[in-house]
Amino acid sequence: MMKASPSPAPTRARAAGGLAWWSRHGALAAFAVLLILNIAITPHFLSVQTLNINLTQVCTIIIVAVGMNLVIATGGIDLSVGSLMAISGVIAPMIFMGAWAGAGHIGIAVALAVVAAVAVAGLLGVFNGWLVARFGIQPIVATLILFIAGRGIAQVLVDGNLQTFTVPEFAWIGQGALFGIPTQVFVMAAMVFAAVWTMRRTRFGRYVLAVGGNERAAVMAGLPVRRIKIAVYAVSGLCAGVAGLVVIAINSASDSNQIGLGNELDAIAAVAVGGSALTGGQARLLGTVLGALTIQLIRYTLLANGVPDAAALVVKAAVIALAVWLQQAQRRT
Amino acid sequence: MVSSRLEQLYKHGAVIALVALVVFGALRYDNFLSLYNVMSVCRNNAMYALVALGMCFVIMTGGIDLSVGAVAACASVAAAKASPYGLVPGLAAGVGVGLAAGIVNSLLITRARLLPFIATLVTMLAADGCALLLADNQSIAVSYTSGFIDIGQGDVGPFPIPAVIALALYALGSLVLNRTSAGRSVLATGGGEEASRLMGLRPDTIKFAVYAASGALAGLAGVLLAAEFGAGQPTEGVGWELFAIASVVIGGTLLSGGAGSVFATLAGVLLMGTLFTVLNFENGLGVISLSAYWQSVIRGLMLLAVVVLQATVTQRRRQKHAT
Amino acid sequence: SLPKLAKKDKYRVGFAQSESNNPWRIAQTKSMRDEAARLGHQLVYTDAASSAAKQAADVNSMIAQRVDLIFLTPREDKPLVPAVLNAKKAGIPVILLDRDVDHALAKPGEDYVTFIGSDFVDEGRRVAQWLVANAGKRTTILEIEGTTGSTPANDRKKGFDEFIKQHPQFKIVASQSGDFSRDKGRQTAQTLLQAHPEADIIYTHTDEMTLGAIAALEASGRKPGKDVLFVSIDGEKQAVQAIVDGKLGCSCECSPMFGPKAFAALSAYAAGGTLPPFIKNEDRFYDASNAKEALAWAY
Amino acid sequence: MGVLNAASPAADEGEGRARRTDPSAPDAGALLEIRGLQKRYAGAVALADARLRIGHGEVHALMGQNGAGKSTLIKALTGYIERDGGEVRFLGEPFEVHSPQEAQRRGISTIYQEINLVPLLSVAENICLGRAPRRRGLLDWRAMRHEAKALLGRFDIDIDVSRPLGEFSTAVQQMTAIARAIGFSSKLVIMDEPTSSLNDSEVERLFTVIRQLKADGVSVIFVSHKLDEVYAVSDRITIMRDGRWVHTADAHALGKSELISTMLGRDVNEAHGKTTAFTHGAGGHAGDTLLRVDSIGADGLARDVSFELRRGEILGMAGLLGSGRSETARLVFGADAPTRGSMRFAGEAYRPHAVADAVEAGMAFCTEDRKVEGIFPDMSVADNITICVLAKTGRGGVLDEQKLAERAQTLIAQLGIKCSSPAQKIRELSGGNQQKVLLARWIAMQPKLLILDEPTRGIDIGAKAEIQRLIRGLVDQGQSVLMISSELDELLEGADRIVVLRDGRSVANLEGEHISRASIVDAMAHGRTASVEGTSQ
Ligand SMILES: Nc1ncnc2c1ncn2[C@@H]1O[C@H](COP(=O)(O)OP(=O)(O)OP(=O)(O)O)[C@@H](O)[C@H]1O
Ligand SMILES: Nc1ncnc2c1ncn2[C@@H]1O[C@H](COP(=O)(O)OP(=O)(O)OP(=O)(O)O)[C@@H](O)[C@H]1O
Ligand SMILES: [Mg+2]
Ligand SMILES: [Mg+2]
Repeated sequence: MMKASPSPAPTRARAAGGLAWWSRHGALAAFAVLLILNIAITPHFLSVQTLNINLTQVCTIIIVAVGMNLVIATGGIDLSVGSLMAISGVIAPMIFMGAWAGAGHIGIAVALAVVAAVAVAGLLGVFNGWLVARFGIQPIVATLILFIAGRGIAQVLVDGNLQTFTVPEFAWIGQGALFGIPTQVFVMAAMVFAAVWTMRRTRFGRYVLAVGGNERAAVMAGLPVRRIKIAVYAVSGLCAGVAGLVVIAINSASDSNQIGLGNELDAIAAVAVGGSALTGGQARLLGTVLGALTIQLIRYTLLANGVPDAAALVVKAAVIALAVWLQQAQRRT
Repeated sequence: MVSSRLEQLYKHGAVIALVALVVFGALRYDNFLSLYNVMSVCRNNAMYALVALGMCFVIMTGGIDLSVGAVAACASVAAAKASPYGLVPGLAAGVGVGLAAGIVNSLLITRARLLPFIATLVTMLAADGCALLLADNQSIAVSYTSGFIDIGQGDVGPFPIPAVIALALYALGSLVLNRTSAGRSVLATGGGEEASRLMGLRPDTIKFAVYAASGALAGLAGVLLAAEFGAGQPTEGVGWELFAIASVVIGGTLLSGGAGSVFATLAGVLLMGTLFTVLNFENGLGVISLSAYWQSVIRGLMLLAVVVLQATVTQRRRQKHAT
Repeated sequence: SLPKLAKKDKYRVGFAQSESNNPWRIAQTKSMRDEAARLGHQLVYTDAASSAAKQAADVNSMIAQRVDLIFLTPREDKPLVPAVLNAKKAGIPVILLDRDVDHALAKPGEDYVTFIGSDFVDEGRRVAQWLVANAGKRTTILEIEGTTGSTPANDRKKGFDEFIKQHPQFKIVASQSGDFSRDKGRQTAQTLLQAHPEADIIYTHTDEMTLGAIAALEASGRKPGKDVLFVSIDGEKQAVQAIVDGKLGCSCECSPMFGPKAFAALSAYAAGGTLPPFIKNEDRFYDASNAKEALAWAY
Repeated sequence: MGVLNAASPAADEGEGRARRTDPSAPDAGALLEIRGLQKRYAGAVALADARLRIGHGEVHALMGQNGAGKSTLIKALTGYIERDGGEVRFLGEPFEVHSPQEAQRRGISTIYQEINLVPLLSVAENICLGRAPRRRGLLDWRAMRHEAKALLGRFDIDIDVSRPLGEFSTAVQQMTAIARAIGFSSKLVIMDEPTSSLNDSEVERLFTVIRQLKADGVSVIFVSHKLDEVYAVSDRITIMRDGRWVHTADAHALGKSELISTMLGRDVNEAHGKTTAFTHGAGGHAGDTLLRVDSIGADGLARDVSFELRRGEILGMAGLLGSGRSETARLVFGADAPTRGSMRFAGEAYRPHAVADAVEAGMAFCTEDRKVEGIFPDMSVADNITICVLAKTGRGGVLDEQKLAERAQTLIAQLGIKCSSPAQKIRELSGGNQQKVLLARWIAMQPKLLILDEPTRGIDIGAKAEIQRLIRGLVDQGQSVLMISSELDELLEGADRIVVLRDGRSVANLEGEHISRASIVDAMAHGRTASVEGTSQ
């Protein structure tokens, strides 16, 4: 579905100078406006604590959005990330609280749990990629399968029950801090950095953009198109796996019904607001981070100022539309 | 030729699977084919069918409409609020709200040039919010005396009115798709937007129309929702868009646009609806008791089976006529 | 007049659950299943996955299957009415659990047998009463609501807010949704605490969100129970433990243990007795005075 | 090809200059008048001052180098893009349209440069949509199919018009586009390089149709890089350079070399009377066998093809439209799987399962459809060039960016690619320049075997010569080339040996003195060679 080309039809040559500036820095502008607005109206906004709160709340979305951005760069989309988060978040406690916990050192059990949970999410990502690459199934449908079934699997694993735990070694991922900065922020930063570096400096990055730019040409150029596709979905799965762990670590509880619910849409919105075209061929990762921060800040602003949930939805919708529209105005000129 | 037989099978795949499932149900369960059950399945699925019909046209243009569920919920509230004034005002309010939301989508897509995914995602959020605001976070009772509920709860002979409406609109949809140039232009738009613009067709007008129509159909679905359940429900409609997309895909319409069938979509809707009923009856046998969790796993597996079959066939076809 | 229920040893009863995405619902289903198994009845179970429309469809398919009686936990008070009336028309008695339907549209004792359940409004009110009595000098309240638009969120808000309004020393400075989930509850609490650091009371609609909110407060380096007083509803085991630990002030139980009462009502009805239109689930109330003992039975 | 040779070329230069006319002088009798048309893109000025005057019932050729602005002129005229300035009068009235549809309604129908039809729709719909016959308000499918068949029949094409267009070859698609355009009863039909994927006999049929149109009083604007075609069919010629009008003259009054030098803006030496720039290799210096193809075939068009390709030679592949040349190339390149036959490459058994295998083995394939299978539109020119050599530069998957940039620079200079910088997006280049970028991509790979499918399609004369020299240069360095071309001259003068395909079978392998226009044509048409015994298997 993602192919409707941003039509070149009516090229309006002279985009007003002001608009051009705004659109080049669409997400940045939206973010700046929100910041200023908050400083003006939100009580107790300027504080380290506010920064920490926003960073921790946006962490999982950014982590998921990184993988999503790679998928989108190949012209795909991954609806299953929320469900994969749930699966990873359910499996980890099953391991470190279950059979293997007693076996020896809790640290080993936690390490095993982290690796296994993320690996399972990655493998399910490979499954998504396999459906897309091997059968040529539209990404939105291919990942819809795990979107539906994935959460079901997570729920079946624990029969829908909540798992709660008190394991400081694990909770550290979500609750600990280094130099006053939450651990999860480091996790996030590392993943963003790795992705940016990969896209800028490696062959894989170029290939991803090539596949998203023109898949048939990529095939005829002898690029390993299938492997690249499988790889990006795998990366997206891995990211979702990590995000799932972060969520349960913050809460010291794993709720298969709730982990990652609706996060796919937030991640996609972050990518779009950040200026990467959903048609593929682009991966503006830093833009995506900014997009996620913008969406987070909208949420924070509305919540902190007592705007009712229902109205907040409408405002959020309007801001996303505006930000994406500004980005697109730029692409048209 | 093997592959062409496979192609046929796949073309009617949804229909064949539906028939198979019905036969299976009839043999295995008592009362499965009772008039009551058949009619209630038809009544319950009418509103999903309407949403899927709109989605089918949207997908044929190569787009997608994520907003249908939220729009239907919003429309059901509007319809409920207008229901004391009678059937027509209620109907008009619901369809009007849906149409308005559809036009917002159309404008975002054809004027602001947002991608359908983002445009309709945004409308989904906004419609969700508007539904709650309009309803003040409550479900809104419809008037039981103004004749409004007949459109949801009434019958024509043994046939539930919602099902009759849906069937009529599917017939109309099929006619439009196959026998009018607007319908063919929908396919042309999906098959190649720029090409169809160069051919002198008007893809923007077509897209405007399909999103507006999808909105209006979602609005009508909202009206049926309100009338059938006696209340406008701002929180209903979650996941309808995915249900509709799945139905369309199961019906064999290409998600990349440019090809599709209206009645196969209906078969897709009924297949999904019947599957739910079969699972309910299976639970009723008492041999196993499937939780909702297993049901989503099963739904996912069914979708998997269908799309893999679909993909295998299209791949073969592609190989046969490699350009 | 109500459909009759023949006297039999074993019944085939439907149980149309509205969703099972939270511990409370899961406990409720388990209670129903266990009791049915204990009595040897066959339970035909469906799950509407949070959709009133699907729940109505589920009831219709139970009618088609001709079950003897239907237990229904209506997801919403109006949309399930047609389903209740359909069952009546088909001669199948219905007992409502946990939420009632709109009495303007369907009446207990006439359209359905009875309603067994708690009074959500009353739960909110009881928490407010406890708060007024035990708040000390604290007066500034943050409210974390359930999913916007859901019946328990609306009712628990109503009961609490109305009672608090009569005590003008209290002030609800913010009231936002936490979606009934621990994670969202935590995030909402974090944000509200940051924007309103003067707040010293947090009222949440369910224990799950409370536990999230407590974590949020602890993360900001403050002490639950001391710096901020938490009050809540549901009475799940972890919450009772939190009361014991001094982190949570009180929790009004909303018991999910419907099984025994529900099947008792069934037998009574089959025996020909007339049931009262409302069988109230007596909700216990936990605070520091009884939390230790309650740990034994809390779900 | 009778047509091409019968065309009256070379008139005297002086005469041509005398007849030179400037369309900026007003002319009441003109059908279309364009003056001072301008179009700027972010990076470049595509049209600075374009002028054009078309009379009634005139066939007018529009010529110019790649990037001269021909396609832009056509797009701006027909409302596909908005123009920045200039005046257009059609039928004496100001003509300002904002969409191709509007232009069509007012009497101008256009075939744009890249084939633009909807592959999933049936051929009939592609031809009729927008003016489809109706009965009682509903589409009349039978009438539609009938009409489509009739229109295609004018080109001797007899296909099942209810099949999706995408199932047919590029040539059929091109014909469909033409059929669609002439199906509208227009006053002006514009064809932007309609012949680039047609072979000689198809071109001839097209010209017959153009002449019919002319007889009916319809005017035609015709863009082509092939001089013979231009002389064969057009009444007048307008030449553009760098977005400006430079010259308009009657065709018979404009000498070939004058035309070329006006187009290029410099004198060219056409002394040796050849139409291509190929020089034959030293002859016989070709080495051992590089690729040996034995009776390969698949379900589709290529059924039984055999040939041998030696190191350091150009093997030409000739055949009529649909004879299976492209398909054979795809089989060799692993893009499709052969169901029969065997291949040997560089002395080893060769059985590609995917394109990557072929690339690994040292093959490169420049496809005939650059838009669909060639360019990465949103990537830069440099990235487009280097995408295939990434695996060979840098270490462990990390790119050596400096080396890549140098490589791209070199090739851009070497091929004379016209771009504002290596960072410019390839989609902003003119068609011919895009083609050069693709060639650069494959040359950068230094493959053992380069397969070229219509390598000079859509390329102007100047650039064509450069490319042909380049190909010869590669071969002289010991690389081998398999060249598919619909231009006989290109094959005749460029190829060391020629394999001829007919109906999916190789029917002749021609070598040395056996290569002649007559022998190739004979093999293409009848499966045998008249003058000599073909070495067909
Ligand atoms: N979308 C665009 N953005 C920027 N520049 C463009 C764009 N389209 C065309 N150009 C530039 O305009 C100039 C004219 O291009 P045009 O396609 O009209 O050439 P042409 O004469 O048709 O060449 P060819 O014979 O190769 O088809 C070229 O220099 C090209 O780079
Ligand atoms: N005159 C015609 N009538 C009907 N079908 C034709 C005609 N010419 C070609 N075709 C169809 O066109 C297709 C030819 O495909 P292909 O691209 O392999 O040929 P080719 O030899 O590579 O020719 P080229 O690349 O020059 O177009 C076949 O499907 C054939 O049926
Ligand atoms: Mg051109
Ligand atoms: Mg070819």
